[in-house]
Order: sequence, then C-alpha cells, then structure tokens
Amino acid sequence: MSAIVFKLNGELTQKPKELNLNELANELNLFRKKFAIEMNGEIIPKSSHSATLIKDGDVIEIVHAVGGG
Amino acid sequence: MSAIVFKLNGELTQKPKELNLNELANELNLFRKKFAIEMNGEIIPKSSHSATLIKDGDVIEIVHAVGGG
Amino acid sequence: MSAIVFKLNGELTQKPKELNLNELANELNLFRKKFAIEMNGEIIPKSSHSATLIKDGDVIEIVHAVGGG
Amino acid sequence: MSAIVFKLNGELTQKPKELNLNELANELNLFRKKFAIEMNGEIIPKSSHSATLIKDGDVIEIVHAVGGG
Amino acid sequence: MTSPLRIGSRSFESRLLVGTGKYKNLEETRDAIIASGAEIVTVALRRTNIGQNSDEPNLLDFISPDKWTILPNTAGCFSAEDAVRTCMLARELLDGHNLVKLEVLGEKKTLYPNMTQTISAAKTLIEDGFEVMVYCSDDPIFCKELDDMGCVSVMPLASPIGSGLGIVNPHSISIILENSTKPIIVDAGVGTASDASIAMELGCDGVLMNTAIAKAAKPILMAEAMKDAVISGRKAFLAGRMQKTLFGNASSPIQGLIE
Amino acid sequence: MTSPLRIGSRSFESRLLVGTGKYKNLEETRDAIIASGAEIVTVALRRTNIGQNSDEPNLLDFISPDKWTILPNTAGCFSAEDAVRTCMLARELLDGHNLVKLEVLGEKKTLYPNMTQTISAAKTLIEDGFEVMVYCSDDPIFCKELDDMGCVSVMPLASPIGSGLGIVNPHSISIILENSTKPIIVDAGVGTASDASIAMELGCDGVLMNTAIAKAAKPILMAEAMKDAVISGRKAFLAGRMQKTLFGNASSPIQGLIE
Amino acid sequence: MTSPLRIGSRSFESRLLVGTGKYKNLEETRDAIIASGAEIVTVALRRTNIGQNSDEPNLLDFISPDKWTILPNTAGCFSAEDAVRTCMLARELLDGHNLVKLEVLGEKKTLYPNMTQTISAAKTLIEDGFEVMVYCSDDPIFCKELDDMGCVSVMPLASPIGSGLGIVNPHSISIILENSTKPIIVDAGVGTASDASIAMELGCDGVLMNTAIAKAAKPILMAEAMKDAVISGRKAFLAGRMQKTLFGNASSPIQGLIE
Amino acid sequence: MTSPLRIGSRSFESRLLVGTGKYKNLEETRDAIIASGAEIVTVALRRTNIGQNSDEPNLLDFISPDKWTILPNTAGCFSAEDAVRTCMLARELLDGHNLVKLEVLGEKKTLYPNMTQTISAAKTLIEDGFEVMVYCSDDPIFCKELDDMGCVSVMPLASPIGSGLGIVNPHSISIILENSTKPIIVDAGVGTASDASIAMELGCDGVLMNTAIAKAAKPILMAEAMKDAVISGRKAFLAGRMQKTLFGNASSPIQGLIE
Repeated sequence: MSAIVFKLNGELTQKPKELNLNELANELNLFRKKFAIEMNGEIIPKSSHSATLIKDGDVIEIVHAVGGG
Repeated sequence: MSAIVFKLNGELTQKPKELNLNELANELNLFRKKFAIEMNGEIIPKSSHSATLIKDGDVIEIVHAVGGG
Repeated sequence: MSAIVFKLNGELTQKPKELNLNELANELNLFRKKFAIEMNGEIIPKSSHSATLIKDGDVIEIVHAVGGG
Repeated sequence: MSAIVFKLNGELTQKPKELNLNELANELNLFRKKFAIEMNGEIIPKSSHSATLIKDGDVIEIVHAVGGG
Repeated sequence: MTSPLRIGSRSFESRLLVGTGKYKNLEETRDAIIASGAEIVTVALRRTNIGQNSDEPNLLDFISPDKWTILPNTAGCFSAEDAVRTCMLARELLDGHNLVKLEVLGEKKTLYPNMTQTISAAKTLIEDGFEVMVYCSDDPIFCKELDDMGCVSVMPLASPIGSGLGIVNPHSISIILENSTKPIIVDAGVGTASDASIAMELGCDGVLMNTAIAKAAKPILMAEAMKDAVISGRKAFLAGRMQKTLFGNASSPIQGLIE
Repeated sequence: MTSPLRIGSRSFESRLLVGTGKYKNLEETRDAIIASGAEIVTVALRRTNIGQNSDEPNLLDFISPDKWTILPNTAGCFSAEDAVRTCMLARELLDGHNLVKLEVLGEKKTLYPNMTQTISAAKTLIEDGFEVMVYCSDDPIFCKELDDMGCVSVMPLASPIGSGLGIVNPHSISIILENSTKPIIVDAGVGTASDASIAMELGCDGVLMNTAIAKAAKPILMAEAMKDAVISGRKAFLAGRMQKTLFGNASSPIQGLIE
Repeated sequence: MTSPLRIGSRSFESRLLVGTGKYKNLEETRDAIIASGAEIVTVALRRTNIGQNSDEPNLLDFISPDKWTILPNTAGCFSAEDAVRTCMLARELLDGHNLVKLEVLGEKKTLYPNMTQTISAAKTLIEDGFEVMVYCSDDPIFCKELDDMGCVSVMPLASPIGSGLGIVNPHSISIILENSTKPIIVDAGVGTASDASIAMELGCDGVLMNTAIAKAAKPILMAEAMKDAVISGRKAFLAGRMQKTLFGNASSPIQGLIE
Repeated sequence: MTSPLRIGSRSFESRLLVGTGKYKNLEETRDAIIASGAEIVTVALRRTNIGQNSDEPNLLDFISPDKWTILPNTAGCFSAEDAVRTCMLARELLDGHNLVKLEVLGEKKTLYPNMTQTISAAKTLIEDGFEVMVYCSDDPIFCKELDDMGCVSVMPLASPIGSGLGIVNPHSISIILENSTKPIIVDAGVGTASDASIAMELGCDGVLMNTAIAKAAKPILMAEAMKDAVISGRKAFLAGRMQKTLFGNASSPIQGLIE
C-alpha cells in the first residue's frame, strides 16, 4: 500500500494510502453537504462514491452551489 | 301674491307664487342629496335656504358632484 | 435533328432544333444586355455561350439585375 | 471750474474739471468703437454726447457688445 | 416602509390619487376606485339636471365623503374667476371641506393649463383659506412659485391630460423635485402601470390619474395594476437603484470555475 | 387574476425569477429572495474550497431546494461542452433535478451570449432529458429555433447582463413574443422596477434578474419593489392599456358647466 | 428648394442662428460663425472695461454688422425692466437696429425662462417698435400668446440652455407648431447635429444654438456639421418621411427568384 | 475633412450607400441615386422576363457600372446555398466583379437575418475570392466573427428592413464599433435624415438605405437630405460633441452686467 498523488480541484494532493471518494468527502467535511464529484471527466454518482477508489494520477473535481445570476 | 319667473340652471322657470330655496330644492327632489346653490352670483349657505325667498328675475344655479378627473 | 424541350426560367420551352446559348440569348433580344446564364446548376461564362449546345431536358436560368435594397 | 466725481460702470471716478460724454469716450479710447451710454438711467444718443456735460454725482453706464448666446 | 403622504393638514397611506370621470357607470367607478386603494378621489361640479330623472343616482352616493377624501376639481374652467367660483360652490357642497384641485385650462384642444390664470386663482383661494392642490405645467419656475405661495401640493403634468403618453419630461420633473418643499404629484398623462412607476422612481410623492384606469379594457384590473405600480415605484425610489453601465457585469463569480 | 406560469413540467405563481449572486452575505441573499416572492432561484456551480474554512455556510443551507425550485445556471461557460458538463454536475448535485438555465457566453466584456454554442448545447441537453431554460440574444430567428427545438423557456436579454439599462429592445421582444409557443422570460438588463413592469406590459411571461436587486442600496426593499413591479406589469398587460394620443382628452364632462 | 426664412421685416437663407459666447477667442468665434453659414448672430451687452486694456479687440470688429444680422440678447436679465433697458441700449449701440432676442431668466441654476416677466417685457418692447424674437418655455399657451401679441419669432427651448440634452419635448414642440403663425425656432438645448435635424424634421423653422458649437472639441467642424444638419432636417421635413412599421418590408422584389 | 471610406480593395468619398428598389420607375431611381451622391449602389438579381416586353429598359442602362460601384445583394435568399449561387451569378453578370452584399434572411415577416446561414455563406464566398459586405443582426459576437473571418464590411441592422424605426439599438451598435477592425455600416431601419446622422454620430463608417428614400413623399429631395445627414453626422462625430448636463449653463458672460 503506497502513497498516491492526485489532482483535486486543480491542486496536487498527496495521501499516504489509497482512499475512496466517500472517505475523501468525509475528510473534507463534506458529509451532509450538497456536492458533486467528477473524476477524470466522468461524473461519479453519490451511490458509487464508496466503491470508487482514487488512484495515483486521478483528476478530481468537487463542486457545490454558489450564488449566481 | 303673483307668479314669478326666474332663471334656474340657465332655463327660464315660472312658479305660481314666491317660494324659498328650501322649497325649490324639495320640489326638485334634492332633499337628502348633496348640492350647492348660487343665487345672483352669491353662494347661499344651506342654513339660509329656508330664509331665502326667490324673487322675480333671480338667477339661480344648483350644482352637484359628477365624475371628473 | 429533332425538336428539343427544356426548362427556361421555370417554363417548359420547345425549340424545333438544338441551339446554343448564344443563339437563345439573341432570340430573346438579350444581345448588348447584361445577363448571366446558369445551365443545370452550372454557371456558363459568356465566353462559352456559343459553344454550349442546349440539349433536351436542360434546365436554364437567365438572370439580370433589378432594383433591390 | 472745480473737480467732479461721478460713477462710471459702478466705479467712482474723479475728473479735474467738467467734461462732456464725447470727451469721456475719447479719453477711454472708445472713438471708432461701437458703444452706448446711459446717464442717470437715461440713454444718451450719440448725437447728444458732445452736448451732454457730466455733472458731479452723475451715474454713467457705458456698454458694448460681447460674445453671448 | 413608505412614510405617509402629507398634504396640508391631512395625511394619507396611498400615493395614488384617482379621478371619477369616463367610467361606464357609477358601479364601475366605485369598483375601480376601491381596487385602486386610492384615498383621495377627484370629482367635478356640474349643474344638476332639473326635472327629468331628478332621482338619478348621485356620484357621492357611491363614493361617500365619509370613506374617501373628496377632491373637487375645477376642470372645464378657463379663467381664474370661474375656477374660484367653482371652488366656493364645492366648499358649500361639501359642508366646508377646503381641499380643492385647482385646474385652469388654457385651451380646449390640448387641455394645457393657463399658468397666468392658475397663479392668480391660487393666490385668491389660499387667501380665502383653501388648501390648494394645483394642476400645472412642468415649468420649474411656476412650480416653485406655486410652492412658495403656499399650495399644499404642486401637480405638474407628465403629458397632456388624457393623452396616455407617460412621462415625456423626466428632466423637468427632476428639476421641479429638486426645488420643491411640497409634495409633487404627477397629474395627467399616465397611460399604463410603468408610467406611474417611473414617476415614483423619479422621486415624485404621488400620481393622479383618471383616463388610464377608466379607459383600460378592464378598468378594475388596471386599477389594481396602478395601485401596485405606485407602491413598486415608491419602493424602488427608496431602495436606490443600481448604477447603469454600457457593458455587462457578471452575476456569478468568475473564480472557481472547473477546468 | 393571473394564470400560473407553466415551465415544462412545472407550474409557478410568481413570474419573477431571481439570482443569488453579488449579495453581501448569505443572510441578505435569503432575505432578498424571500422578499421577492420568487419561486425559481438561480445558482452557479463552483469548485468547493478544499481545506480552508471547509465548514463555511453553504448557499443551499440558506436557500433550501425543498422550499425553492433551484435553477442551476452555466454562467462562466464559453463553450457548449463546458455548459453541458456543468449541467450534468448540477443534476448530480441536485439528485437528478433536470431543470437548468443554459447560458453560453461569447465574450467576457459584454457577457453577450454565443448563440452558435448555445444552440448546440441546447440540443445536447434536451436529448439528454434536461428541461432547458435558455438565456439568449434578442434575435427572433434563434429564439424561434430554441422554441421549436424544445427549450421549456426562451430567455432573451433586455440589455447586457448587469448593465441595468432596462428594455433597450422592445421591438425585438415584441417580435419574439409574436412567434413564441413557450414562455418568454426577459433575462438580464433590468435595472429598476419600471423596467420589469415594461417587460411584463410587452407581454413577457416573466422576468429574471439578479444585479438590480443585489446591487440596489437596499436590496430587500428593491426585492419587494420588483415583486410588485412584475405583478403590476402583468396586470396592466392583461387589463389592456388605453390608446395613446398626441392631444389631451378631458376627464371631466364638458356639458353642464355653470355660466 | 427651401423657401427663405422670414422674420418680421427681414428674410434669410440660412435657418441656423448662432451665438457668440464661450469660444476660446474672437478668431475662433468668427471662424465658427463663418463655417456655420449663419446670417443671424446673437451677442450680449456688457459694461465696457474702463481703463485697462481699453483697446482690446471688440466682438463687432470680428463679426461686422455689415455682414451679419446682429441679434442682441438680454441674457442675464431676471426682470422685464432689465431686459427692456438692455434692448434700448442695444438699439442705441447698433444705430437704431430694432431686432432683439428677448430672454428673461427665472433662475440662475437652470436658466429656465420667467414667462410672466417675458410676456410683460415683450408687450413693452413691441409697443416701443422692437421686432422681438423671444426665448420661452415650451408651454403652448404662452407660445401662442407671444405669437398673437406680435413677436416676430417664438423660440421655445428644446432643453435647458447649455444642457445639450437635445429635443426632450417633441410633443410640446409639435403642439406649438400646430398653433403657430410666426416662425418657431428651437432655442437652447441642442447638443449635436442630429438634435438640430430632429428639430427641423418636426417642422421647426430654424434652430438657434451656441454651446453645442463652441464647446465641441472642434468648434469649426461642428459648425459645419450643424449647417448641414439644419439643411438636412429641413429637406427631410419637406420630403415627407416614410411611414414607420414594426415589421420589415422587403426592398427587393419577391417575384422572379431563381429556383 | 472626412477621410475616404475604404472597403476591401476599394475606396470611396461618400459614406451613404443606397438601394435601387421600390421606386416608381427607373428614371426616379437614377435621379434619387444621383441626388444622394452615393457611389455604391445595391441591386438584386432576378429571372429575366422571357418573351414579353423583352426589350424593356434595364436597370444597368440607368445605373451604369462604369459610373457606380454596383453591389449585387442576395436579398430573397433564405439559405447559404442560394446566397452563394446568387453571388456567383452576379459575378458572371458583372464580368468578374467580386464585391457583393450577402444577406441571408431567416423569416419572410421580419426579414431578420439567419446568422447561422449567413456565417456559413460568408465563409464559402470569402474562400472563393469574393469581397463580402455582410448584412447581419446587431449581435456583437457574430459581428466580430464576420469581421475576423475577413468580411470587408460588417453591416448590422438598425431596425428591421423597411421598418423606418431608426437606430433602436444604439448600445449594441456602440459595442460592435468597439470591437471592429472593418468598416461598420448600418444597413436597414433608417427612416429619416436624423436616423442617418445618429448612426454616423455613434461612429459608424457608413449607412446603407433604400426604403427611407424610395418611399418618401419626395424621393429626390429625401435623397439630398440623406446625403447631407450622413456628412453632418460624420462631421459631428469627428468634431466631438459637448457633454450633456441636466442643468443649463449660461452662453453669455455673467460678469459685467449693468446695475
């Protein structure tokens, strides 16, 4: 089990070991928040977050709603 | 006691005998209506209608409120 | 040498015998006028009018300039 | 023949001796210029300038044309 | 939210004033006025029909002076003398009621006011104890004079009476507002709801109208629209509108876009 | 009085749609939206701040999708591809919610839409099952194309986004309305209350705005003004305004004058 | 093409009247006036500087009364008395020349005319044999009164003096034109060439301006533009413009299209 | 004064372009065009009448390609294909002349352009060596695209073809001018002389019109008016207009008043 590096919202991010999207969201205090995750250009439904493992080199976008016109 | 002729709202009007403004108003079914009377260019307050006798040749205007902008 | 039928500005037109575009233009009194000819969707340059024979079934458009905005 | 003091365009003005409007205008280099003179509220025609003597206490306005809309 | 409208000795919640002319009948007049929420209602004075149908319904039976502030106008007068005489009759008719709308016309065709006669009538009426709301041109000099003279409200036209052209002179109205110490009420010219909003957004204290409501296809509904429009325009004026710019300006943040 | 506004499979009482951008804070955003009475509220999608103040308040905690119809927009997108991607993310974010505001910009300076990209994105989204409300230019040909293509609402600009210039193109809007089968909602350009009234008086089905409220000196009060303005303009449209005439027309009878 | 402009006993080819104020110097004044093609030129009267630089150049050395019709104005007067006195001085100054521009202001800030004083001064001057061209408000009633009274030209403002706002009151101007028997010349408010064209297209007989030329970045060039604009607007008025329609109308034939 | 108007490889003195449609007859067409001073004249292409009156006068006998730059338009085309085909025929007709006015309509009723088809036709024509002057909507994004693509002139509408509504979209035109590298010529919508002046004052490089002249009561006189209007507006633009202010500003000095 080795460390991984992936891109999160444009920033290079390192983690000591692989983790899934659900774990990532929790680490980011996103539980109970409304957000959406795109991984390598693909939208990952909430239902699949736990089952989706982040691999080295993945590109992840996490978005939420903000004020807009 | 002789007949009198006076001008009422522009029309020559004849009455068999003198009468006062209150009597005239009643004849015209104006009681309980809002109206104002001008006699020979003078406004006659309601309070004086009974005391004001119409004389031959008087010019009387009776006005009321109508729709206007 | 047999008669031919072709479409000229949308109208079916019959001629006793084949003729070229130049002859057609002259028949139509177009000499010394400014006009352009399209034959079966192809523009035929003036230089080729004499050399271009009208065949049975051809579709010919002759246009000129008119007032426009 | 004593000195006189009069008001010229709002300014108190002193002259060693009486003079007429024509002399005043010349002193002011107004000859050959277009101007008009009002004396004590009265307009004095050019024709009368020479004949009009300025007296002590007179109020004189001299005006000319300037740019305006 | 909106402070009351103070006119002379009186105070009102509604900033919409309405006329009672040109309606199909008195029922429609009453319903439209109720829908408009107006508290001040203008009326005209005319000769009573003598004899024939002498017991025809009377406007004031429908618009009771107990429920509304009746504002008798001098419409149809072309001289100061006639206007003053009409106001005197109105005061007698309304048991001493002293609030009047002064209107002296200069011409039958455009119904434009005659300001010389208007000024002279205003003087007389004020001296005689009337509270004068005065219909006038949009001439800032006369508006100021009427204000200084003691009229309780100055009411410049937005456009000719009954034209429905709306506020054709916003610049004049703005200048008039700058100089005013009395309520400025736009009188005449309003054609539709946005016209009333625009008048209020300019900073006017109220709007007086008649034809725009009475001659709408559905007067009652237009009366409601006008009620909302005056309130809306007043709020917008108090809220302080955004600046205008030739070029746009994003409503959504321009940071944080995904890549 | 006013029939509900039907947009695709949904139906609404309010004809005012509002944005959530440019407010001082989320409390002001919420209060203004409540004051506006709007049922449809636009939001943008942006990257979540990672790490720092990760528990900052979230817009949707203030504007609950349970109380309002959230309308995610694609503001900030300059290509069909980005716009489509943003809509997909929004649908996932909002648990399958398929109503979106499509907006593909052509230029940063004026925020004018890129109609070629807009048309192409609209096609893709509609095929993918979205209900598309589309921000577009006031080009009647494109508006008709978007209408025919199946957009649930066509939303031409009144003037550039955030300009506050109001309805600079009433003629185009009128032509667009003549050809439309879907609700036409003026989106962008409104600056003050009367602008919204004018849009509704032209016959528009609704008005969408953000800056006019958020950047007013008093946003909450302006939100109320806009609520009233849209209702007022709608009523005036339905009531049928009077005709305009150059010359006036007396509001008071011209018979029965005293002599 | 265009008939001459008749003002009282005089007749002119040019329908553009210009002022001489606000220029950098007298050379620029002269050059601009020559470029404008104007035949009538307004001047003001002021106290001659006593003593200091008493031989400074004089306006009339540059704008000779032999070449131009000098129109002395009463600018700066706030009472009928001052205005009349100024006209008397002007007549003496110009050797009996009796054509004057009457202008009685009501307020320093807006330079709006005081119509009561204007009317009274006009009466006095006409009785004294002056030919009075009168600057006035756009009040149709006063314009008619000045016309009837015998002013040789009635000159309503288009917008405040020096504002450059253009014709803000086309409706009033149209009404004034309907009633007029004397030349109606728009005086004050013009800001650019199209404003002058619009005044002429309304049917005005001429336009008087000063600031629009003097305060342009290039006064001489703007003077040319104004000359052309007045001629253009006059021709357009006489030519009779096309009707307006909301919908287009093809300029090219719709028959004979190829298939 | 005014620099020449450069369009592609050509250069012109006049900034007024005129059409040849809707005149009573060819004599009037010629006389109006001469009066307008236009150097560029648009014509349409139509099927030659076969047989009947085959020796009827021909437009080009009156408007000689030797004296005027003939600008064949594609009026009546509703697809890129038809427009391209028409331009090809025009080039053959005019012996290789490669300057054309591209116009692809989207709708018969408003004659509003179909911008998608217009863009596609412009591409094809430019590749084929045409110099394309393109009639288009006032969409700044498309105008820039046509400019970048190599059209020799971009010609946005001021209002619908033949409507005579004038410049209804000054803001769009201003934005288009900011981004342009090619001459911007307002095409369609002008109704009277001041409309043309206003277009030029905005900074447009020229104006193209047909109906405003052909459908005036006196076309020849209106043609003269338009000639003057375009020159006047151009000069005013170059001269730099004065600033606008709400309040006036005295044209005459306020010092030196008599007491």
